[in-house]
Amino acid sequence: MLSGIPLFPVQASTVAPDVDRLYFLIIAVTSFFAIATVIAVAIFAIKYRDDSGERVGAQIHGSIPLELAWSVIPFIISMGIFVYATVVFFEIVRPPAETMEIYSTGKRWMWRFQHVDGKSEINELHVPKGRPVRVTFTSEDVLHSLYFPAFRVKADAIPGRYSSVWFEATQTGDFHLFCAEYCGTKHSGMIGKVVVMEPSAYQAWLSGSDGQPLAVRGQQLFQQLACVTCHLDDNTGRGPSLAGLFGTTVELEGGANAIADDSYIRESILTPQTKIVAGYQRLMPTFQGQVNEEGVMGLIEFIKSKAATARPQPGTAPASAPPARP
Amino acid sequence: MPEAVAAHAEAHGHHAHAHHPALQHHFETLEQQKEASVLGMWIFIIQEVMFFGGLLMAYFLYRVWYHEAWVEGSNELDIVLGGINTVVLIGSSLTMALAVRSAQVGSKKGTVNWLIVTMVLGLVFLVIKFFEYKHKYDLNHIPGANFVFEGPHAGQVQIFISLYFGLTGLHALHMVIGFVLLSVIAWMAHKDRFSPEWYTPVEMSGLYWHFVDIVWIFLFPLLYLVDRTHRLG
Amino acid sequence: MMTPTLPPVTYLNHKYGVMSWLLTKDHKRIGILYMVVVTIAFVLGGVFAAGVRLELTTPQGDIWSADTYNKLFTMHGIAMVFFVLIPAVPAILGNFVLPLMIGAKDVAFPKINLISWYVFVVGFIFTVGAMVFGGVDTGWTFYVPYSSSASNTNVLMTGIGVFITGFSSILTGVNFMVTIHRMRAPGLTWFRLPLLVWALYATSFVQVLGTPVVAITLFMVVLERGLGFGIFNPALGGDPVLFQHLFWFYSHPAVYIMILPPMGIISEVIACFSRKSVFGYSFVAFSSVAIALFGFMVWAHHLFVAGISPYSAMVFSLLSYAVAIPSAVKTFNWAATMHRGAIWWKTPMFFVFGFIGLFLVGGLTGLFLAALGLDVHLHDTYFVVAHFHYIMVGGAIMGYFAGLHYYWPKMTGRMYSDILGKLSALLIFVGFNLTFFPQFILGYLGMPRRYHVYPDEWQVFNVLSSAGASVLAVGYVLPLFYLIYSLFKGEVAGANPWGATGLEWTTQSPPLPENFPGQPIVEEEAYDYHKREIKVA
Amino acid sequence: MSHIAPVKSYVIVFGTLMVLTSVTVAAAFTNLGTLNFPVALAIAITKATVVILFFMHVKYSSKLTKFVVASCLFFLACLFGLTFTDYMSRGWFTSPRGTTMAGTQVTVGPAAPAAPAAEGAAAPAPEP
Repeated sequence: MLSGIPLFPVQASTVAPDVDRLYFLIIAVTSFFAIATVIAVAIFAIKYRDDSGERVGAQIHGSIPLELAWSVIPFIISMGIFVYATVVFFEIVRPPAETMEIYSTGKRWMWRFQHVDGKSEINELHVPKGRPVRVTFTSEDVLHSLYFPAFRVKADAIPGRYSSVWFEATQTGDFHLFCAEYCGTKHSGMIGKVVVMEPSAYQAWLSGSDGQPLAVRGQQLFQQLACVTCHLDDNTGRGPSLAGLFGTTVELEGGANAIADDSYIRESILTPQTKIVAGYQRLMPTFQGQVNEEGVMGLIEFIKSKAATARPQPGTAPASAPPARP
Repeated sequence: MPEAVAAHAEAHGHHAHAHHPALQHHFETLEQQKEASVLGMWIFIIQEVMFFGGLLMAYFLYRVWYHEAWVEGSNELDIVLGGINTVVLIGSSLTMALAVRSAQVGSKKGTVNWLIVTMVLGLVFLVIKFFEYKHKYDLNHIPGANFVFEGPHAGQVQIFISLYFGLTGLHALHMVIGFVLLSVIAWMAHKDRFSPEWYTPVEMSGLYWHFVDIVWIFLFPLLYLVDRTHRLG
Repeated sequence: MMTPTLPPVTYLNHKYGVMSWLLTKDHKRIGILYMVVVTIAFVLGGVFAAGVRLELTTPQGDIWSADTYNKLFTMHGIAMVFFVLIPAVPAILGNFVLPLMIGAKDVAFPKINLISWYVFVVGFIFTVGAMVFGGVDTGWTFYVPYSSSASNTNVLMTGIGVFITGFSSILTGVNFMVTIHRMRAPGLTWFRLPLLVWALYATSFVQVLGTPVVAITLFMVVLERGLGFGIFNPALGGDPVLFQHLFWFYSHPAVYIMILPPMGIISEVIACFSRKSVFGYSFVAFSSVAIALFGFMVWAHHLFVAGISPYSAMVFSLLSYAVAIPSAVKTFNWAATMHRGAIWWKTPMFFVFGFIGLFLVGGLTGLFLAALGLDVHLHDTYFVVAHFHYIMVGGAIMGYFAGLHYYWPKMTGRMYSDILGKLSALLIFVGFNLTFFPQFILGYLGMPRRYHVYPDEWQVFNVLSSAGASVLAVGYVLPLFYLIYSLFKGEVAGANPWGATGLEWTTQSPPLPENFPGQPIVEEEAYDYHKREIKVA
Repeated sequence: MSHIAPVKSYVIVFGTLMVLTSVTVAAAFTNLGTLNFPVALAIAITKATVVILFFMHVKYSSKLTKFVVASCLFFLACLFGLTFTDYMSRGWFTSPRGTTMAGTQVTVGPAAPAAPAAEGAAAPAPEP
């Protein structure tokens, strides 16, 4: 039982050391103030102890400079901590340009991970070491929260919306995976492990996959749901061409424009009326209820793959050029 | 020293001053009691504003997100009935103010009559509101399992209708409370309990009634008017 | 110095019978009525906490089923937050002491004061009823969509119970605000007011203006669950994050309702037992008001990982750091007050030492959670549980106990045994640290909140924590005995047992039904120990 | 209030409220585009202020009451303003070539046939 009591979580991602440095900085600052105050109170309590209750303390009412000192200085220190913490936060929140995509759906009491090449697993996630991985996930019923303590990252899964978490594992081995947002009876059962493997071992594990790649499944759905009747590649159909769409900025009816990312495509499949591309009528029916979460992810992968084949990438970088990693 | 304070207070407390029947024991003067009641009532009204504020927050957010649904939803509402209700309610605000005024000048008959007129107008408002709800019921636009709405944004229009029922339902509940309150005050006025020196209950119920009117002054344009023109344009 | 005798006429013995208590309009009796209900709620919440800690001694879920465990921590949260922490100091000590402190005969609206107690009891009955008929398992935060669609427990009944209890808090807030504005004794200007009055004034802002927003939010959840309204339902396009915004808009200022009055009590007790006026009186007073106002602008630090935009997370993180400054100013002023004072080591002062120790840790760990980079890792883990217990139990309950032991002689005219008081303060301090410090370590290790089952390697800390919980339980039960014992056998305390300043110590104890023989006039400053010779009656 | 206003002044106030109501209804039917909302809100605020000042006698009451009435705006501003800092700034941040971290507004409904609330509550979630 006492298999070595862990006192500090393992640092298994590129972000973990930065978060831990921030943690130790704040520990240092706060314990300095806490200990100083406790010592002061202890000294005064002992030095000026007087149990007769008769004598009166010195007539001191306050000193403005002292008050200003201990409100301005803590404010400056906390602003410093705030800036440092925000820098670390944006490192956690902003994924690098090239990340390995994994899709996931949280459902009452299990996580289902869907690798791009078709392999899917439940409450387990195999990832390669040394490559940035981004998990894009949503929830199918109540709030959940995908939490990797070893990677120091967490994000709530909100039904009806995509959230995403990225990490780059730096250590192989099994690490915890938790649901951190209360979701009912087996909230504490909605856990699992993330297995970080050497890239070669990961490829071997991946090649043994039975399911066909997500993009292929997406293409089948594209035919099956008759999307192809309107969305023709040469832009002559009733719907806009989807070739080379992913990542570009789309001009909407009414002048607004939107970036064609996962959420935009998912929204256009499930609620086509909310954003209509300029120059097209409101013809598209909703497919809500006819395709499940994995199906939507398959269609997104297929549309991403269309972008790759239809327009050779090297020259034309997509409109939203990925900002350099800070 | 503490004895001195008590002694001094002793002398001060003893001189007899005619107690007005309505002056409660823990107040020094009627004026202090009146100001305390007015301040207490205004703080209560501010709290009621925050109570409606929560619902309005949901209204404003979803209006920004689902503008088309808000247009469809608000065009479903009957603007004529809404308009009449607004006039009725502002009218009842006028009659309430006149009731307070006649209480100030001490005319018992005026107070009772104006209060009754205000209550009648309040009742008219509730009856019109009932017809609006009945109309919604007939088109089974009541949010819930059997909500039926053709048109592309059925789900989001249901949110609009839910907020419509939430806001106007809460407002109607406050009207009912106001109606009961006014009937009690009218009964007290009938029993000649008020005088030009002490008419605080009338003033307080007036503040409450005017507040309910102000809520409707905001609800009417927000729910009925603001998204009316989108369809025209 | 002749030993004091109990005064002939007091608010306790001038009327007898149950009806004289149930229909009383006397703020002192209403304070004691609140104490009875809050103590019952405290015992109830404690039992649920014991159930939770019992279960967590073992990694597997072998004592309670998952559902029972979820109900236990939910009901522990609801009982403690809504029925102990929020009413404790304002409704019990505030009701009792505020009119005495400002030289008034009663609060501004005595009838409404009694109505707010009845509303509190009705809300309590509804919530206990929900607990008896199967409990509720949504967590005290009632997060949508779980509470509105997925949970099949008594969410409706609890929601209505908490909705009703909210009005008790609103009415108390209105009452206190008007009392402090309109009913101060002649000569009692704002800057001669005791600091507890300032704290209660700042708290009433939050009580009056925050509570309605959570009332309407719970009302919307009840509508959505009961009648199928779709305001937060994601299937219709509703946003569960909007519920979190509206819920925390109240619930963060609510933690300031819980901590500000105990801070006021600490200022009173420190001034009395250091025999010195509080250092930087106006800074401490204005920091109460600053905390109450800033408190309304920081709520989304509960939502950093809930999907709000990173830019708004930055805004709220900055504001959360700003709201920490007034609390720091208060703590430093308390420490400075003790400098060159005459520190009298009595029981209330022991509770103040405990308060300062625990509140420092609680307040400063808030800086960890307000730091964006850290909160992604620490949100919804045991680090958060430890943080808010350090402030709520370490700060608010310790402050309440300090106030209870400070005003007990004034409320009952009797003195309790000082040694047992100090022992219980020590027990609470030790038991508390043993219970909640391991949870900081567990939190950084990544143990999520509300877990019925946890990985084996963390069992040691949970066993430590459960052991500490039993010591804490003994520390809390002890005062029950010696305080009740003091009612009958305690030596008579006299008007001013601690030799403190303030109008409440100038009248007899237990006080007259109408508090003062005449109308007291105030001429001296707030904590002026120099103008008056100290007479320890 | 000690101050007793003549009946005529109340009727004038009622008149102005009626005029403002008709203006706001008329404005609702002329298409001012994005200006419709601010105009309607401005008229509603003026009507409310008129009612507060004259019908509720705040014009003649103590400075404290005026302060309390004004303080309400601060708390409403906190609620609306700070919540909107979140919703307005959601679309700004788009992580390169992928989902916005905070995501756009809520898309309607989970893709899969959502288990109706009643059934979801009772039966355990069906295995995939």
